[in-house]
Amino acid sequence: MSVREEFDDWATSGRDKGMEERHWHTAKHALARMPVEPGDTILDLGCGSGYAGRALRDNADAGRVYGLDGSPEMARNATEYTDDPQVGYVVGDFGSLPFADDSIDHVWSMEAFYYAADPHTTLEEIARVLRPGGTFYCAVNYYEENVHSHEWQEFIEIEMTRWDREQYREGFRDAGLRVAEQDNIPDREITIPSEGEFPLEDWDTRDAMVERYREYGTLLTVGVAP
Amino acid sequence: MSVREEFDDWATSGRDKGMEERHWHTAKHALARMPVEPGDTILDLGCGSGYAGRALRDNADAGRVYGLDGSPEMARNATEYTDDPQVGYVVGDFGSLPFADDSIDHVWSMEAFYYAADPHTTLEEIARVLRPGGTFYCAVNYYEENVHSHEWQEFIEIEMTRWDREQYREGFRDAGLRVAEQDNIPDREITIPSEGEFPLEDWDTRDAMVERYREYGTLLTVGVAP
Amino acid sequence: MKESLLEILRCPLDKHELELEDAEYADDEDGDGDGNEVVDGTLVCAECGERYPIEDGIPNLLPPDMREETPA
Amino acid sequence: MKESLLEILRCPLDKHELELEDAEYADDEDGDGDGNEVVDGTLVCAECGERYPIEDGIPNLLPPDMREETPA
Ligand SMILES: Nc1ncnc2c1ncn2[C@@H]1O[C@H](CSCC[C@H](N)C(=O)O)[C@@H](O)[C@H]1O
Ligand SMILES: Nc1ncnc2c1ncn2[C@@H]1O[C@H](CSCC[C@H](N)C(=O)O)[C@@H](O)[C@H]1O
Repeated sequence: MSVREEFDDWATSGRDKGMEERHWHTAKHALARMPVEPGDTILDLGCGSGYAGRALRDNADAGRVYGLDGSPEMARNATEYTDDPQVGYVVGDFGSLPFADDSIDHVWSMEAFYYAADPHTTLEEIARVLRPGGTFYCAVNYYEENVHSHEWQEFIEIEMTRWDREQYREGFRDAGLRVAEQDNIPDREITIPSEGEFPLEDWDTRDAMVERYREYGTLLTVGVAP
Repeated sequence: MSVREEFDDWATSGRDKGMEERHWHTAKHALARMPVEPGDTILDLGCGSGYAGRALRDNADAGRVYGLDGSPEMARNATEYTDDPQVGYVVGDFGSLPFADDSIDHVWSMEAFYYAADPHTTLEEIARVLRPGGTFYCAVNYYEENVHSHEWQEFIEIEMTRWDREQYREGFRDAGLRVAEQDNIPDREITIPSEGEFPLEDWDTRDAMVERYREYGTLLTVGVAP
Repeated sequence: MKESLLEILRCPLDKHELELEDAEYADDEDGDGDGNEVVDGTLVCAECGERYPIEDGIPNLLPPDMREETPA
Repeated sequence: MKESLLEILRCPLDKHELELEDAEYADDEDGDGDGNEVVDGTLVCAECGERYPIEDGIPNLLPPDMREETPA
């Protein structure tokens, strides 16, 4: 199945909004760390509903914000959620970004990078479009150390890249990005039921759920273009 | 009064340990974000008791860790707190770092940078000693937005630099460092008494204390050498 | 899409500039000084000639082999 | 200080290399392959000749005008 087929379906069934709500718990902390200067141009890779770009416009004084997504339906939804003339959406693929060299100040990507058919190519493309000193904020919940995420691959037909923390740093460096930070951002907002309510449909034990959200949370890797 | 006179006194009266305990609440979160690779060389500017370097040796597989402090008594104490042969201390001043160009992988500094007689010179020195791609993790509790810290200057005879968030980013950039991140790290561990116990000696209202610790916390600015 | 997006948009195949053809603009210009809103048209690579559609105001810059017709 | 520190230590005034003079070493070498522990001695700038003391094993690289005698 293609990215388009898979995620057009997610978009038309409203999963873009569901992801926005859940991902916001950790994404907002990562977004708050971005050194956005007034007027900076931001690119959101795999933007889904586009909440990250909207937040950077509203709270960080970003200039233009572009969301790229491989699913036309995702981009269409995202367009409907805003009438900010400084926000724009583009349908495109992580494998060959349709942007000029050095044209972007900051690239953001949440829960999307690992769908790239070739993550190394995508990192090189990101390094190419970033201006010198620009940052790449890469946030993922699906990664090696987060054992609770491993089964996700079973539910999706696109092959996912499951790197560990070190592979992320290595991959960034191989593409010429300097690694500035790596962090696990806990999700402190998701409701974790009391012991007596387990097992739940998705969680056998409360400990596992606590580990998944409060400990592993979202893995953030920050790279800087040289 | 000189840095040496002021802080030798702090060291001999045990304030190095008190700072370690309080600063650890937020410093550990910043330290955990540092992209330290096995064998990396770390420099801790204004190391005090040296806890940051010891933590990076114990938890992050750092290679050599050097602490620089302008107070010989601080350095002497720090030396006594470890027998790790890969940890060393140096007495020196932020104004002219006694290290070779490109010799350090990561510079760390907690609650010390603002004592530099000329912060711009110090940033240039940091950019000089960092190898290309090396990071500077600068953590401060004394800064413009943290209004509760402003009075600290009254209790210390060394002139302190009170930059705001933007001035930190600007200062970094002026010295040639790329700004990768800026964040407020809340102190979630300090005990804040219940409403009824206020006013305290140091805090008129509970709200003020909550704002100081849970909201403003520690300002972290991360720079990357080009 | 805003016409200003063309400044940084490039052909995904060869990263050359794109030219806007057959543009249709939205009726109500918002007067924000940021150029006009293009609702329909085609982006053409100045180098390789590859053509990319603008659908409902959203440019589709997928590489041609990944671009499919909108399912019925 | 470990002798290996000399690899990256420089004169604060002109950033030139330092030479170790009158070194006294700790009795018990820890055999960690990282050179010897210098407990006393002087670091001398190969360029400007400025001298920096090693006190209790800790090199004092303060610029000379900031270096004071230990208060009584
Ligand atoms: N190869 C690819 N190229 C472009 N977009 C892709 C892609 N693979 C997946 N995507 C997009 O990436 C998104 C992942 S879902 C995450 C959406 C959003 N960032 C959020 O945090 O909620 C989907 O919208 C999907 O269409
Ligand atoms: N100009 C200067 N040069 C070198 N060290 C300095 C300095 N000004 C202040 N310091 C040192 O900076 C330290 C500040 S106190 C903070 C100590 C430690 N980083 C901690 O987090 O607890 C003191 O040890 C003081 O001696």
